[in-house]
Amino acid sequence: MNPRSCVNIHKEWDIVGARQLGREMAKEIGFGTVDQARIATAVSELARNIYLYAENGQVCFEYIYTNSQKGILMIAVDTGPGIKDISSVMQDGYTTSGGLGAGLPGVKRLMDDFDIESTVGEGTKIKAIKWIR
Amino acid sequence: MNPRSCVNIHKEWDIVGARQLGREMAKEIGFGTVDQARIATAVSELARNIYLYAENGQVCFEYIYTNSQKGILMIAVDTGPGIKDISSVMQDGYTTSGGLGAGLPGVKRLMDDFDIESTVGEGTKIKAIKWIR
Amino acid sequence: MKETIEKNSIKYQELLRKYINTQDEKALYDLELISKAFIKKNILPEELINLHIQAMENIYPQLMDEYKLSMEFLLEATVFYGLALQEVDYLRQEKNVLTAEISVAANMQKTLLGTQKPERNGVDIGVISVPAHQMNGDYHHFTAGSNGTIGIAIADVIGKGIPAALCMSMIKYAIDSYPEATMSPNKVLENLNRVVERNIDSSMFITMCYAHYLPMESKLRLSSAGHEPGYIYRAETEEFEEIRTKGIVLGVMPDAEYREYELNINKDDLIIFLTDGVSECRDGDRFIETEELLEVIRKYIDLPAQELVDNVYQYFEKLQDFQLRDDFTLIVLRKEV
Amino acid sequence: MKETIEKNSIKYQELLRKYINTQDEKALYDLELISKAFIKKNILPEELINLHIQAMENIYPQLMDEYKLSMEFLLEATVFYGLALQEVDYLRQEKNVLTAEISVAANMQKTLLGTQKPERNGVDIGVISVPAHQMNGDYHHFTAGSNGTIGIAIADVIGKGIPAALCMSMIKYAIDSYPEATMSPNKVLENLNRVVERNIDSSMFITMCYAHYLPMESKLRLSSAGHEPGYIYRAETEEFEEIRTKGIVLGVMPDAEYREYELNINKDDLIIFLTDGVSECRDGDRFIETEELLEVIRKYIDLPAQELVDNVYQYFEKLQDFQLRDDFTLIVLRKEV
Ligand SMILES: [Mn+2]
Ligand SMILES: [Mn+2]
Ligand SMILES: [Mn+2]
Ligand SMILES: [Mn+2]
Repeated sequence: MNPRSCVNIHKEWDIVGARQLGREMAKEIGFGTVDQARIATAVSELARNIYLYAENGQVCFEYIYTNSQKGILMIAVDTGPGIKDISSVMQDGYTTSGGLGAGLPGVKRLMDDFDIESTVGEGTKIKAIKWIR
Repeated sequence: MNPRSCVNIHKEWDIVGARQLGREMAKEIGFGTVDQARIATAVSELARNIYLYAENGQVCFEYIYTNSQKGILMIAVDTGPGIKDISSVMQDGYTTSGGLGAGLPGVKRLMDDFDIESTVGEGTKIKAIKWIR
Repeated sequence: MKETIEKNSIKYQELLRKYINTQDEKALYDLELISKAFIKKNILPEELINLHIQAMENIYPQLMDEYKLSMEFLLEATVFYGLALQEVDYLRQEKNVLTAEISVAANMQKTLLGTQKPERNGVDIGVISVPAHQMNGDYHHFTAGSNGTIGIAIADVIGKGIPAALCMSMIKYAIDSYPEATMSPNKVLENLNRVVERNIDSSMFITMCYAHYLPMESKLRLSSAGHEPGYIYRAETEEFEEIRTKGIVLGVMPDAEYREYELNINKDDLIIFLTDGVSECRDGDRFIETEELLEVIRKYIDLPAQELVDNVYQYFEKLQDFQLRDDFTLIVLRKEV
Repeated sequence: MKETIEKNSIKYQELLRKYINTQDEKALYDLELISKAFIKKNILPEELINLHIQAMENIYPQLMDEYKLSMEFLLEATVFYGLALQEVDYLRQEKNVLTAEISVAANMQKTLLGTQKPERNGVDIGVISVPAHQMNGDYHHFTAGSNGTIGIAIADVIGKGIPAALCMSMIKYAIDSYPEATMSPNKVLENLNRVVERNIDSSMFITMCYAHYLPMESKLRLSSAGHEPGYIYRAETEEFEEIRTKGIVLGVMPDAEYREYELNINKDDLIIFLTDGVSECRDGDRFIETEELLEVIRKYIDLPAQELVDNVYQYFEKLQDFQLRDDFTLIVLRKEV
């Protein structure tokens, strides 16, 4: 099991903390400038969703390795309201409308793998991976 | 009547000449860097249409003045094949498809006013104005 | 994507160097070609900025740190521009899917709603129906009954495009299930009214005229549900006579009743049915007058019925600059004996 | 637009200065907010670059000419990116027009094709039908006959979206005109086959399964026109049994005949009907196996029928990344007594 580093998200400032941690870990494992910027942007979106819509939540990072690749996995978990209609939130173009989950199609684009689970009234868990190319 | 400066378009190199003339005249009358770049891009599109599809043609520039505004007018005239269906050429998204007139929606966006007349078998005349903001 | 960047990175660097040294317009023109290629290959703005940073580092190895940092900052600012650009691709695909679907549906509609002009001795029929958009919200239908009777339906959904088309297929199947040839025009409308009222939400309604032409009796019997009035051209007087009818549009009142009208049709008279796409043609911002429409019909009145309607259509197509604002349907029957 | 730039230019400059001095993540976060606002206000990338140039000139008045020139070069490279971005707006509008039309049509379709789950003692019914796009090319319909008999129709047009929807409304009106409850399943299909064959061009066809569930006799009678096989879950053995049927799809042969099959249904058995949108779900590039589908159903087998189908749908929705590739229809009947 890889060590996991987490940032709790309560106030807007914590978004910055999460970005910083994500960027540092990305840099350390060897991501270039462009991908660092993309990872930081993805972190912002996930952390902002927690900050705006959930009471409690955190963004965690860990390195992942396969036989041929290495990368970074980020996990955003919250105990917020949950997303009722995931497929409409995941539709592109939804980006412009704002509201909970509005930035998620962007996160999916910025990262390589993306997975979301959400239960209304319980919360949301998002996993996203970026591989080093 | 304002003096008009023209560049005949026969070879690809003439596109560069037209860009240069347009950019210099734009700079002289007071357009900023961004608008100079946009005007040069518009010139490219018009001149390239002539170079690729017409035997003969030229791109001309003149300053225009109203009570409240000044700007630059560019006129591209050719004796090429003409455009049969102007409204479909002027549709956005057409840009990607290539072919005669493909870049015209872009020119319309880059400039402030845009006007086109075309007769199949006779040629095309395009006028476009950019005002200094 | 990566290859496009790599393939162009040396070139970009050389053009940049050339531009810095000479401010040559040629360099900018060549750059334009590269940036067009980049967009085609979905290379995002942040990657362009990164390419620029690397080129500058190669040209000026001693470049100050502040410069590099400023460029990283700029790169960061363009990530969202990259995201927005990716939406273009997505939207373009979406739009193409929809357009293709509509075009298939329009063809299907043509097959579904297709009707044949009855070929009968003693009557010459002309008909044209052209949709303003891809799908037709006008409907017309002929049936051939016994004794030479011809049933004629003409209808217009209020609304255009796909919803109107769906609505029309309903009318078609409902009407198909009636013993049309023996059912009187007002009963046909009363039945259809119930179907429409039950199935379509109240914001949508349909105008319709249903007629039986009885050549043996030299009569036309018809009922109208709020439809654009038709005309009889009287050969004897060479005048047009409006067919005045009353009747509520289909779909607003559950138990609407329709009156049946009967007219005499004499040799060489013309029966004319149309939709408001014909009578409300526009010339610029001006609606044409009824008189104008009738004058155009009169102009071609001696032609065979099909040529007559084709010519009238061409006249108004041109008047409207080849862009129909509404579906256009015109039916003409001439009693030849 | 101009105001947005002016309003943010000082801020941009301060953030840039701060970032160059401290490489502070906070500055980049604030920058993100600005760049989002820029995109919302349609500020194009070339204007962003220009803003950056001005900020640098203010921070470093002594900035070398080479720097300025390099930035002008970069600005030039982004003009086309700006043009591409402007297409987003245009495409979004176009798409919205089409989507709005389709959404009206989809609502209409829902009204038109609506069916009610029969509420009968001794049978628990669950049904879910979700279109991949806005309009559904799957069709299902229940009828309640005498003696507790339930008629179940499930069909899939080959093709999706609007054309499929138009086709489905035809099936609906045709089926509406039959004395369904008393007509045997094979006769229903034979009749529909004629309608489809006559009305739809040969590139389009329909698979359909029509069944009568007879609770008093504990029987299921059905016929299939090339439709995806259904299953019986046997409570006694806890095994799934495929309902094997033969029958040509609707619309290819004018006089197709269909065989009728009869199965015994025991207490607590489940009857499962579906379309290929269920059985051909994809996980990435891989189609799921039948076994996998049945395992998922088994997982929820003890739930009430409606919860069962809802859960199965949610499972596959997620597996497919929330983007259905095909219309998804799943019907489950449980014999409770
Ligand atoms: Mn209409
Ligand atoms: Mn109309
Ligand atoms: Mn289908
Ligand atoms: Mn299917």
